[in-house]
Amino acid sequence: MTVIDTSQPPAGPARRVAEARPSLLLGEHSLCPGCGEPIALRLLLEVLQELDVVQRSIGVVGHGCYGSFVRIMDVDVLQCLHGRAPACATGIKRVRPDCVVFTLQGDGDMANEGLHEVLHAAARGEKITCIMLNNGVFGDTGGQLTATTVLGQRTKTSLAGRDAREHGYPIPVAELVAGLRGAAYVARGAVSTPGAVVQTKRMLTRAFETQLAGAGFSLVEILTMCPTGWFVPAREGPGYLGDSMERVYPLGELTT
Amino acid sequence: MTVIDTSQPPAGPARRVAEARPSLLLGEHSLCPGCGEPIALRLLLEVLQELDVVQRSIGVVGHGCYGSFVRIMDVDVLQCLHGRAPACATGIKRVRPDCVVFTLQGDGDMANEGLHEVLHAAARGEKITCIMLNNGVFGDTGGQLTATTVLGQRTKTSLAGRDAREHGYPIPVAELVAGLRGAAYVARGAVSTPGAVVQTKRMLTRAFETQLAGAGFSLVEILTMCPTGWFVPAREGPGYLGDSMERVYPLGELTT
Amino acid sequence: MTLELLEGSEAIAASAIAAGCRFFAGYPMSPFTGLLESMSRLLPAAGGVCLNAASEIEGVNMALGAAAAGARAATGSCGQGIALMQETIAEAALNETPLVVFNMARNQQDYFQATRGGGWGDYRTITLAPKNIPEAVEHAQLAFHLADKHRAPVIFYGDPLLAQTRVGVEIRPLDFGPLPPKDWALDGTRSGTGKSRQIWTWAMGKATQPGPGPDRHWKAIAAKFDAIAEVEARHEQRYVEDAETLVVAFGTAATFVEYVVEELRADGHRIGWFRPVTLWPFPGAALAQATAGTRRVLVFELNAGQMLDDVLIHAADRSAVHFIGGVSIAESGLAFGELMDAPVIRDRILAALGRETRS
Amino acid sequence: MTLELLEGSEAIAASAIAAGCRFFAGYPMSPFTGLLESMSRLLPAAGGVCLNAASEIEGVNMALGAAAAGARAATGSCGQGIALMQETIAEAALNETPLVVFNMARNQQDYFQATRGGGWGDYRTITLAPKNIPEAVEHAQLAFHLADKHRAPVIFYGDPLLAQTRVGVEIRPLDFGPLPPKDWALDGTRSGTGKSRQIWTWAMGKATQPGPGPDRHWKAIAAKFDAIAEVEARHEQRYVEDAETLVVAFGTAATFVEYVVEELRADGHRIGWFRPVTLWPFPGAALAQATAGTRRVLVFELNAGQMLDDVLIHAADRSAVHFIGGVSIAESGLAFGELMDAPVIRDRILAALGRETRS
Amino acid sequence: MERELVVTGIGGQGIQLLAKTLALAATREGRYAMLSADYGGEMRGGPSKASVVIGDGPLRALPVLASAWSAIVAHHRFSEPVLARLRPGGPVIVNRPLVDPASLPHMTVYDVDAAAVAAAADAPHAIGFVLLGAYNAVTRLVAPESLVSAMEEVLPPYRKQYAEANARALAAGADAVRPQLERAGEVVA
Amino acid sequence: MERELVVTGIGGQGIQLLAKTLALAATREGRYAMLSADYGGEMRGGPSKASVVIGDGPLRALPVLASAWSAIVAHHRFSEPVLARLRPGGPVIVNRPLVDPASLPHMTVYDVDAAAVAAAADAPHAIGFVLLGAYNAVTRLVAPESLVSAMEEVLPPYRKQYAEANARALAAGADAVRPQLERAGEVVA
Amino acid sequence: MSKRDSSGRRQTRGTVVIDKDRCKGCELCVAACPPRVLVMSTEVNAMGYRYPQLLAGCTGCTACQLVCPDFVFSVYRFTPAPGRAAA
Amino acid sequence: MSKRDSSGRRQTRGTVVIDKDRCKGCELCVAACPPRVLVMSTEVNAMGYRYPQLLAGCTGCTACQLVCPDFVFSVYRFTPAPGRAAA
Ligand SMILES: Cc1ncc(C[n+]2csc(CCOP(=O)(O)OP(=O)(O)O)c2C)c(N)n1
Ligand SMILES: Cc1ncc(C[n+]2csc(CCOP(=O)(O)OP(=O)(O)O)c2C)c(N)n1
Ligand code: SF4
Ligand code: SF4
Ligand code: SF4
Ligand code: SF4
Ligand code: SF4
Ligand code: SF4
Ligand SMILES: [Mg+2]
Ligand SMILES: [Mg+2]
Repeated sequence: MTVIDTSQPPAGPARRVAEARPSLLLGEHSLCPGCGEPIALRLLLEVLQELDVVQRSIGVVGHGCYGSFVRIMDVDVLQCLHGRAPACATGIKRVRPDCVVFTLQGDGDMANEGLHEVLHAAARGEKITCIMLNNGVFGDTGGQLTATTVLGQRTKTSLAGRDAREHGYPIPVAELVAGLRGAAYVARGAVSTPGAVVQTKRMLTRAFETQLAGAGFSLVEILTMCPTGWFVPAREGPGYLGDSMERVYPLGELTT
Repeated sequence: MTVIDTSQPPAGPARRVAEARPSLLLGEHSLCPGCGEPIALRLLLEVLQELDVVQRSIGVVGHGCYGSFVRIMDVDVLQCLHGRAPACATGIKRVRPDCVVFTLQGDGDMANEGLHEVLHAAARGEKITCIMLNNGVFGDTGGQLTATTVLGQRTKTSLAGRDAREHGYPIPVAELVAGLRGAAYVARGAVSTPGAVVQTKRMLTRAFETQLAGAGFSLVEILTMCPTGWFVPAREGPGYLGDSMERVYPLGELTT
Repeated sequence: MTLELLEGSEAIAASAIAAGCRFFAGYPMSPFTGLLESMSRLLPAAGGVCLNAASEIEGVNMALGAAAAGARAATGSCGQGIALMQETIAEAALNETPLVVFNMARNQQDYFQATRGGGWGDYRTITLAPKNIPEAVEHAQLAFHLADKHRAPVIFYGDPLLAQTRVGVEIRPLDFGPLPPKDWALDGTRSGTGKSRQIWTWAMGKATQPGPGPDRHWKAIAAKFDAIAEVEARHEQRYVEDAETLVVAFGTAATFVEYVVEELRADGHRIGWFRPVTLWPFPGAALAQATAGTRRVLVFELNAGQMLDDVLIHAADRSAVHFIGGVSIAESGLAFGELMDAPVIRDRILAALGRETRS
Repeated sequence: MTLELLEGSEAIAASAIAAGCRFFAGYPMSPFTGLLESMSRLLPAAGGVCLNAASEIEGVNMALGAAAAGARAATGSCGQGIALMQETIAEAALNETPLVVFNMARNQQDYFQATRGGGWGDYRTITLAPKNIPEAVEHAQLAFHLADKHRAPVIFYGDPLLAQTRVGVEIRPLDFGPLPPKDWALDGTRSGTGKSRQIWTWAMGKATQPGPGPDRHWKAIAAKFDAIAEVEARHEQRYVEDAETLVVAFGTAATFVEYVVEELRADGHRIGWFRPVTLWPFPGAALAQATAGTRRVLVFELNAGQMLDDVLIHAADRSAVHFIGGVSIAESGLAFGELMDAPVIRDRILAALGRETRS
Repeated sequence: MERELVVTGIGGQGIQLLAKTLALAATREGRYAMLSADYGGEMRGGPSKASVVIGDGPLRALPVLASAWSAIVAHHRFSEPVLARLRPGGPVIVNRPLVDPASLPHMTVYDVDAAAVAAAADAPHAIGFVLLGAYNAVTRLVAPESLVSAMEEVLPPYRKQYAEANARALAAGADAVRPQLERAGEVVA
Repeated sequence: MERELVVTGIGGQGIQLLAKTLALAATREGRYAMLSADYGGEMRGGPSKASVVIGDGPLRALPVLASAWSAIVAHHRFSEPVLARLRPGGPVIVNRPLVDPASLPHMTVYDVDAAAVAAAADAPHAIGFVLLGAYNAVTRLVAPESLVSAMEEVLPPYRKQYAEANARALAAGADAVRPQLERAGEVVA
Repeated sequence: MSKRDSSGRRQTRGTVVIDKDRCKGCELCVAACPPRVLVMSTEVNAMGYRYPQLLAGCTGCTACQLVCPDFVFSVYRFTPAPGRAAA
Repeated sequence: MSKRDSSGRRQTRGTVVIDKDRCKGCELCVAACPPRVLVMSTEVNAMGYRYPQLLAGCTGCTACQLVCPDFVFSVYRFTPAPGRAAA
């Protein structure tokens, strides 16, 4: 089997149908092989571009592996305290109502430390878009149990697997938020398969459109692979995500 | 119309069918005329007595007008920080699993400052019973808007009435908690009518039975009158509660 | 000049708005509640936003967000509520957001809380401690000026008497001089230009324009606070020239001390007073000078002895320093106790005058 | 004696458990995470409970609850996480709950946070700052003893080197003497007897047995901390007798200073060192004595100058005090920077020796 | 010159409204005023006290008065600590029969049966304003018209309908004390 | 007596496991050991370094070594600051050809082609253990058997199957350096 | 046995003890009493509040006790043959 | 126009540019590629990772680009008549 030269664009007539890097990307990330978070970043940056809102976009980024995206996204960013992004975003949006304001958080950031902030922002119907990268662990600190860790999952602080009697049940953040009247758009996507990636991008687009329409709060929860925190080889990430997380966290839109 | 002498028990043969004061009450409260919170206190104390768990009961009380009940309830009590009662109760229950541990909180305490703590305790399925006295305002600080204030309600920080665009929508705590798998018993009662009082007492009984059975977390949200914070005469409290709060917060059991 | 009879809280709120405050978020707590209520009433009319935060942590982060977006923004609380804000106040110091915090304290027991951080890392908070409502009205504006000037959080340290007493005051915008432009504020306009902005305690910068990183950034922050300490210390003093005894007090307590000192001077005592107007930076050099010729330095504060540390660090002769304050709380826990009273203070000073200076 | 090669975090966890710690709740944060993981692994086997708190605030309140119920209970974190706990740490001090807090700090920048409260009200926290892992193992047990002895929160001030270095250590229960019974602990047995218990910062008591109320209670708390300050200050010193120069440092930094001082003495310098083992109570009297005959007091700490305050308050001659520390952070922000290094410290000390003492 | 007034009574007597009215009246006259309130949440029957200081320039008085020139004693119950701070000789309005005029031997006491006067003026709830009317008639700290308009201003919207009755109470209080004033030859102010 | 070893290489070379094995071996022999690691999360290709101190009594060495007696240089990339702290004359094992033995003129250098030795021992991934085997052959800090059992102990459960290959690597490393040792007449330890 | 007396009133089948000095006059009991046999006093109690007084016709239903926030009511039901209470 | 060539393979209708030195070897692209025309190299790149190589049969479907966390792929579709790529 001959390997095709892929170091150059094709010589013959061809049309580029997908670019490797979103134009708002400023440099390399240093996340683990097979991590799902950079995929979500790409979608976010593409959507901002496609909606033509870049030059009025402000991001608020929490603490997790995605925190390092602050260095590589060409967007005005407040790197805020762990869990508090929706509160900071509220302050920003209220004094700059014409801006498009979003948060980028993890499950640890949003479902653990910051559950209070996201629920209150949602209940208030703040016109912001919150994005939660849910990998079911604190990736950045080495893979401990979060509020979204699924039952049975082994983490560094649930060595024998998450046990409901000991550690309780996972919290479905998107469902909780969808139960609040201020939440205008809530959806859950994933980045584990090409189809899910396409669907998730559509969700992000709708979420931002909701904000632009002034309709209320929007949330997109995105299931992302964390092979490191799951202690599985990178290539097994998507499968693990589908077998464990997706069963507990079904994909789709939760608002109508 | 002759007024009957009611200063003494009846001279003739009669059976006392209701005692004024629960036996666990140590003294007078100084809450406002027409306040609903003391009624809830009476129910709580009666239920502890009737379930015969008094001498293994520990309460954790938050910050609100009910905070002064700490002085008059003959129960071991930790008066804890605003909003943190479910966390403290968790610590107590985990090291004293044989005790009956409950929290007494308000809407300000539980839905505002402490939403995080109650939701996580519920998700963990902690075997504690949380009681939220929901009067839709911060009573103790003079009647400001809380997360449960209903739309249109005037408070000292929503002078023109709660406006969804400005202040967002009220948070239905019982519904949120009921959406978590660790919550074994969730109900909403009220103390505005004799019937509601009877029903609420039954809810409290079931909630504690749930704890005794080790089945998981239990919550009873109790709608209480706050004529002072609502700026209505005391006698109009129950009517206001029925007309405004009960429409947003239907009474009943939310788990099955 | 037309005076309005305003409750302290209301006067402070109106003054903050006159200074251009356009965002406020707070959570009720006595005696801060009045300020929140006033803001919620007055701000919308001024084109601003006042939010009922769902907690102190939410409130301070909302305000931080608004300040990061360039607005004059504030929050407030007291005691426990301020304790909850410590992480964020430290963050504002370290990421250089000009946040104003109105600490309408229940008492003077939170001097350490205000002046020693208690958040995390090496930072300080400029802390203004007005002695009465007219000064509080001034400080409500000065706080925003200093915050913008230094891109640093500023704490306004009030108390129940400042919050709840009503006096005739005049509110008008004060001019403290020019300020640098807020070209660092996030507004989205630079997104996508390759020069997007960033507010980040770790100061890593963007890949295309690396920042100093935490080591250099935090050193620079520490140096900035050293520089602020050089220029922003404020104090007031009286009768220092001939005072054998100097009484040091802050905030409302200083007003009481001043009153008593006047009485004692009328009785022939060679006594004076010294008041740090800024608790941080503490006017140490001024105190050193003021105490150079005194025999006794009496420290009066309604707590177990907190400003005492700063007096001990700076007084010309440490052995001349005596503590005459103490914890004193109203039965409710929400206001000053009986020590905040001129006759009581007078007795304590006289008792100290009676004792000889120990070394 | 059999040594086990344990990571500091693991050794501290094992030691705490050996001391009877039976409840732990924490939230990950480097470099505290290792302690949490060790606790989560070791505690259940010892019949205890380790909970994955959903936040630092939840964690510290869980621990407070467990301690109020009579268990030896602890939490931990660092920096920002400890900042979030300040309200509760103050509460534990004021309602007299023996809570232990393991601050596995990223650096030495949180000295004020540990020693000046920053919560609210007049309280202090006994703070142990071990210099190396063997001492950390001892302090992990001493912390619980002191907490129970005084019914007060105790902070263990660790750092990345203590957390992450592995050394051979031996873990066995230590005996620090008898303790009063925990008859105040909530267990429900007195409910309904008319003598039910109460833990309450406002100390209002029950209607049938009124408590002192906040004024008297908080005065008593302040007096208790004064009494603790008298008896619990600990320090270590060397070469004080003939030292012209005394270097003051705490925690791991003191180990480095000790190392360098030994080298310098070998080179013939008349130099010694002083280490506060408890940051609060600060061993002020001992420092005053130790510095009575020295020409220079050098303060070395990896921050902008925090312990410096305490040294200035207590050193025999304030004008002899010089700061030779500074902010120094690893690029990651999670560990010490290049100042935590013997050759660098040596250079700073030598430079200070070269300068003449300014007054 | 600064003039201090302390008012002491119990919740429900209108102590706070009275004090606020006086302070506002002085302010509207362009003078400096300070009003300190101290009440346990206005619990009915609980302590209610207030102090007002009025002066022509920036005030020297402390928010916790070291001493006071004058007083209105609406109820004796919690009055003791307040009255202990009065400087001898100053004017005091006492609410007869709840307060015994003889209990203040060192002061210039005027007594008014506020409940009766209020009832007679067809303003039965305006006990506080009766006392204030009397006080101002004695001390002449502000013009009577200033009091009336300040009273109207301080009334919350839902109580505006009481304005006229309150105005009658202010006037009736002044009238009630006038005979004593004339007897004393207007010693004060 | 205290002996310090610094190990420097890049992520993926097994630096941490090597250092931990040595420290554990010494501990199991009843001696005092200290192990400090400093690695950027073990990123492949990123810096990885560790230091081990072994002594017969409580250790005096600092967790950030002021100077070190010996070194293992598995990769030259991030080695400079580490090597700058070596005390002249001490033993250094270098991983040829990634590291040039001539780059350490003041040290007693032993060179091992760890990749080749590991491959030859049928333990291609055990580069770190080859270097450790060589190091211990030179320094004799612990008994070879101690190394083997410590290595077995430090392996995580899911890697236990590599124990035998690692043992071969340790032995092969020792063998590989022996000729140089004999040449030098066993100057060290 | 008819439940109403000749005037169409419900029979008095119970009574209450009213601890009137604890009452804060909120009138919740008055509204809650099914036969409406509680009326507020014109006098005030020691705390200055008007308080409920009982007319004939109490059924001993306990509604007043259930809703009273100040624990004023004890409720009794007559045991053998009630109906002789003052009308 | 048949979508499969004579060997039963899908026709090559597109191609990709693989920025191989950015690859971290996670193999997500390999699993995601519908015609399975990506295979991992045996060599390693500058960072030490094996990386994907393209065989014939790419459809230009963009799946690889969608799932690659390291932004390695640009995808092209041949415009007039593809199918002449090396087999
Ligand atoms: C107050 C506070 N507590 C703890 C931390 C430590 N911390 C940093 S990142 C992180 C984990 C974040 O997890 P998640 O949001 O799920 O992101 P991931 O790394 O999994 O992408 C934690 C706990 C912190 N920075 N601040
Ligand atoms: C951290 C903190 N913030 C604010 C307060 C002030 N505070 C005391 S009680 C209270 C209101 C409580 O409202 P809720 O729980 O609804 O009780 P209610 O008084 O309405 O019964 C507040 C905000 C506090 N004690 N602690
Ligand atoms: S630890 Fe998990 S979330 Fe973090 S970069 Fe690695 S794979 Fe991604
Ligand atoms: S303010 Fe409201 S909740 Fe508080 S005692 Fe009064 S009525 Fe009850
Ligand atoms: S018991 Fe029933 S009928 Fe009798 S007074 Fe009470 S509410 Fe009325
Ligand atoms: S319900 Fe109770 S407090 Fe209210 S009026 Fe009736 S008896 Fe009095
Ligand atoms: S574009 Fe589609 S067919 Fe081509 S290599 Fe990528 S995934 Fe495979
Ligand atoms: S998905 Fe990207 S990083 Fe992963 S192997 Fe393929 S090209 Fe490399
Ligand atoms: Mg995560
Ligand atoms: Mg409430």
